[in-house]
Amino acid sequence: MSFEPKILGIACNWCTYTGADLAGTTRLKYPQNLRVVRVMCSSRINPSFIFRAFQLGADGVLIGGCHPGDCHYNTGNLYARRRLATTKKILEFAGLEPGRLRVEWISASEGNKFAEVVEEFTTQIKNLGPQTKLKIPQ
Amino acid sequence: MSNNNPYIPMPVQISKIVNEVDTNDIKTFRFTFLNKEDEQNFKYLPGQFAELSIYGKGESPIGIASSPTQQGFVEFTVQRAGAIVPGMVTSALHDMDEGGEIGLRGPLGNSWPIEFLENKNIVVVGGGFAFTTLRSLINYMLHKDNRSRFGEITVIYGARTPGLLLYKDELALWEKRDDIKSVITVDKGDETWKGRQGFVPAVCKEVAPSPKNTVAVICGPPIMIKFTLPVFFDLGFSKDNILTSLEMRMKCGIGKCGRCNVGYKYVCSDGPVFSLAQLEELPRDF
Amino acid sequence: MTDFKKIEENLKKESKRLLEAGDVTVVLAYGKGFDESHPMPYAAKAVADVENIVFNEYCNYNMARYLVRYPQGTKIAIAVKAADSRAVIVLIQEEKVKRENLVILGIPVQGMKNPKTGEIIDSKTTCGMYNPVLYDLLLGEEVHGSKSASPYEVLMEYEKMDKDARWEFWKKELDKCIRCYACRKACPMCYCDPCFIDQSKPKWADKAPQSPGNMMYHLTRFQHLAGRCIDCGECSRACPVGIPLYLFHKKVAKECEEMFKQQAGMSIEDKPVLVDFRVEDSDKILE
Amino acid sequence: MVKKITIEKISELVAVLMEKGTLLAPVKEVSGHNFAQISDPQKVDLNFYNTIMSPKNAFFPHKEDFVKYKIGKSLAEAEATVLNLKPTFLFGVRPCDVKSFEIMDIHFNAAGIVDPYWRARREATTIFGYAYDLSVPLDSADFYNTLGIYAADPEGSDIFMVKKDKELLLKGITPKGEKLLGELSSLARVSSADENYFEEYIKRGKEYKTRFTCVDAQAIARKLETIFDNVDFWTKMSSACLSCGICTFVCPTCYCFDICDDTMFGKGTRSRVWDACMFTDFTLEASGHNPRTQVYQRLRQKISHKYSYHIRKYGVISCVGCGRCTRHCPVNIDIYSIVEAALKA
Repeated sequence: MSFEPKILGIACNWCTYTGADLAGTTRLKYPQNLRVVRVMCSSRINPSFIFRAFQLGADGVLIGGCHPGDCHYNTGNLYARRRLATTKKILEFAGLEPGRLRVEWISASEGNKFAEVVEEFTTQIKNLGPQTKLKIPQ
Repeated sequence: MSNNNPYIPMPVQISKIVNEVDTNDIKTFRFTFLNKEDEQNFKYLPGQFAELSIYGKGESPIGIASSPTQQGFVEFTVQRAGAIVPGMVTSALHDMDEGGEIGLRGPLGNSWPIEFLENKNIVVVGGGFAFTTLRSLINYMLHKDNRSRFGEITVIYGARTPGLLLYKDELALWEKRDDIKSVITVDKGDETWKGRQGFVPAVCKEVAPSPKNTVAVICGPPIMIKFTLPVFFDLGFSKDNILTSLEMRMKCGIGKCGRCNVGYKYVCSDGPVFSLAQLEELPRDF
Repeated sequence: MTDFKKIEENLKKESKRLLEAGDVTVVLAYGKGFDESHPMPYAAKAVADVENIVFNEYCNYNMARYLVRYPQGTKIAIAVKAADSRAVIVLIQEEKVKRENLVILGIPVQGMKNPKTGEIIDSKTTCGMYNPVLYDLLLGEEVHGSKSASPYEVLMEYEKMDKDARWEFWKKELDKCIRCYACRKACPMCYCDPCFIDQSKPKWADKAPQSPGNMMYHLTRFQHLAGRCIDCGECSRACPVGIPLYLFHKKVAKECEEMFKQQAGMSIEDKPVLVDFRVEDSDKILE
Repeated sequence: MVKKITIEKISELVAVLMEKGTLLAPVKEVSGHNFAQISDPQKVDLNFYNTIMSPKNAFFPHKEDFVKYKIGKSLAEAEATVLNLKPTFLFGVRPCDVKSFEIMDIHFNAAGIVDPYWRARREATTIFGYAYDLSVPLDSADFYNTLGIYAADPEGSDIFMVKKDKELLLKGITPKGEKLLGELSSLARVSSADENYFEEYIKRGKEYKTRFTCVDAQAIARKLETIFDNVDFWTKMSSACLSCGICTFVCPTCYCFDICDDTMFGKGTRSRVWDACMFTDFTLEASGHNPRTQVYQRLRQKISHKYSYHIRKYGVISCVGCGRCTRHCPVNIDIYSIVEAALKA
């Protein structure tokens, strides 16, 4: 059986989530491995969410926010950028593949980009294989 | 307790839920035992408590609100905690319906000292939500087999508003009886309230029970206790004759886990009932 | 080498002066312990307390840890070594203390020792600086000339490791954790109440010292200290089971420095890098 | 009966014990020695002063599972943990730590409701006490003499061991120990000189002097009660305290625990986990009230519990002077000094 990764998507309400909607309404095809959680802003994402997701069995985490400068709250994603960059370095030094965490800026009008990113990320995670390090055995 | 292991709860079923107050955050749960022998082993006296146990949420120590004279079930009046610290067990319990199953560990702790209370006049003073084990005591004493063992019984019970009074049906029944004097008061009444208004300490002063051969049993919020005690001292009650029940954070309930101590006493196994004289010997660490 | 006796004298002299004049209500310094090689953190609150003050090569404690224990507005004098002064700076940046309420007694020092091992403490486990960054009074001669190695040099070996080997290394180390929380309690930057790990809703991890919970606790703690850790090494020194937490903190500090071009706790004009941003931050850091 | 074995061949003895059941013995870790369940006889290392963590782990593990449950299933389906204990050998326990088991026994095994887990583990275990090496200098943190314990006290052990150059002498103390010793054929018989050495060693243990202060249990208990409200004293004593949990976790007589439900993927375990009175949330009530919010209150609780409450409740001091709390305290708080200061306060 081929490996079907579980990917957690955390999307900002104003841009990426709407972008995902657009991808859906325009009937774009993208892999079903992604399960999306909506948050109000990418800066609402507590890095512990990411650690927890990996512990609970996510093979990859995809985070979507507004393009820098477009944040609904003006600066949220600028903080998030710094924070998530640090999180990525932490995961990397702990020994996880940094490629399992990806941050993308996807606007409400970029349904295409959303589908592409998901496609690309899913392939990437498939290549990386199952995430077993942080995962808590069932 | 199940399997003689004091840490394992026995299964009970919720057979009745009564919403006690108009704020909907205090309910009385009636539990029936799922195993007959558990019921037989669960011998308790008023004042004792038990750990309500929900797997996945934890345990919560709650005073037993029913009287041992009531057969076939136990009752607990539970407030949904969570204003400051999330009350995992109490909120889970509040979300359950009749027929639901939880665990019970007990009975735990000491009780109101029934032998000490015998042949004495009893003044029961309660405030707000802390009336639960007092209700157990009152119902125990009022039972036809027990009533003759006690002298005059006076109940002074107050709540902030009429809607916050617990056990309204029973309060009404007590009003009608002539072998118990019941004084119910609220801090502030509403348009339908025809009873007394006033704070518990003031009402105590007014009722002025005689200290002669009398024991006062007092439970309530700290602020009520603080102002009620001087009233009883003024009336001439000795510290041996004033009883109260303490609350502390508990986990095991059997004096092992080491967190509910006040001085060298564990509230869970040496208490929760203490006389004022006993408390005076302990450090103020609660 | 540092003249410890001289610093002790100065420390006593200045503490006495400050307490006598009423300029401060408490002096946070080092005091006598149960023997010479075990001094303790000490809070002198009266002139009579000053005689208990000591300073020797075992006074590793970062006294900045105790600043948040006093109510805002308390006038405090605090003895700081190099890293400690940086901790004070971060606390000022984060508005936990106000600069005007502090009298900072700077101690330039070289040759501090770990009382458990007797080893000299240097840039391997701490920031390796000798001179305080911020002070009102300097209690000894600044240390110059002996250039210390980069605090990040020790990381090389671990950065070169294969990621799987690094994971094994950290898993083994963090599995030792007994969750006594000495690391967070010794840390001057860990002042949250309650700490995320003590929350019951959401409950981030089990209380028992097991692998997943330990991982969650430490990874999150590394994150929470990103851009704030000033590399005083107290967490690792406090750890009873010897987890080299300093390595991870150093790595995060190094990455932050490279990404955001700012070292933690170097100026009270700065903000900690993660509560700050630049519009021109590059998306490259996310790659 | 006294028997002996050369320390080089200790792994033979270890292998025999492993065959008979579970063996817990000191092993060397990066930061020091600790008791661990032995799977490789070579790992046992008797070249230690004392372990970092106390051996209470053997009877009171950091995490003890009570019951396994499934969310949404009835209680009847929950499985209580059954301790299927093999005979257990706790090997190489210092005399002060042996004493701690007696103190803990009162709490878990005698007073009030008996703790079934402690009892089961205790009954399954044979204790090999091990005298301190009198030729090694004392650690300055130790003060077990104060508690009336000496470096080579065999009381409480089933079998007691002393080191003689490159040999280990073993003597059966209790009938249980005697019987076991008789069964251990890998051990050699000893000469009467060895037997004398053993007895001499125990006597010499009294000369191996740790810190000592005269503590009359009842007097210190009363004293601590009278200074309970002396906030200045306690504030001073606790001004360095970080309120971490090291002292309680390494302590052989600290028994506070928490009961936790850990649920994951719809199933979980209810277990007891060590807790520490030094933690802020230890006494935090559901109402939000916390009687011990300040560091000084928590340190006072710890000291008073050991040197006052425990005496009032059980008649003995709940401390054996092993010095672990002092040795591992990150800020060198010394319980001995505090007790001394309390006596003078």
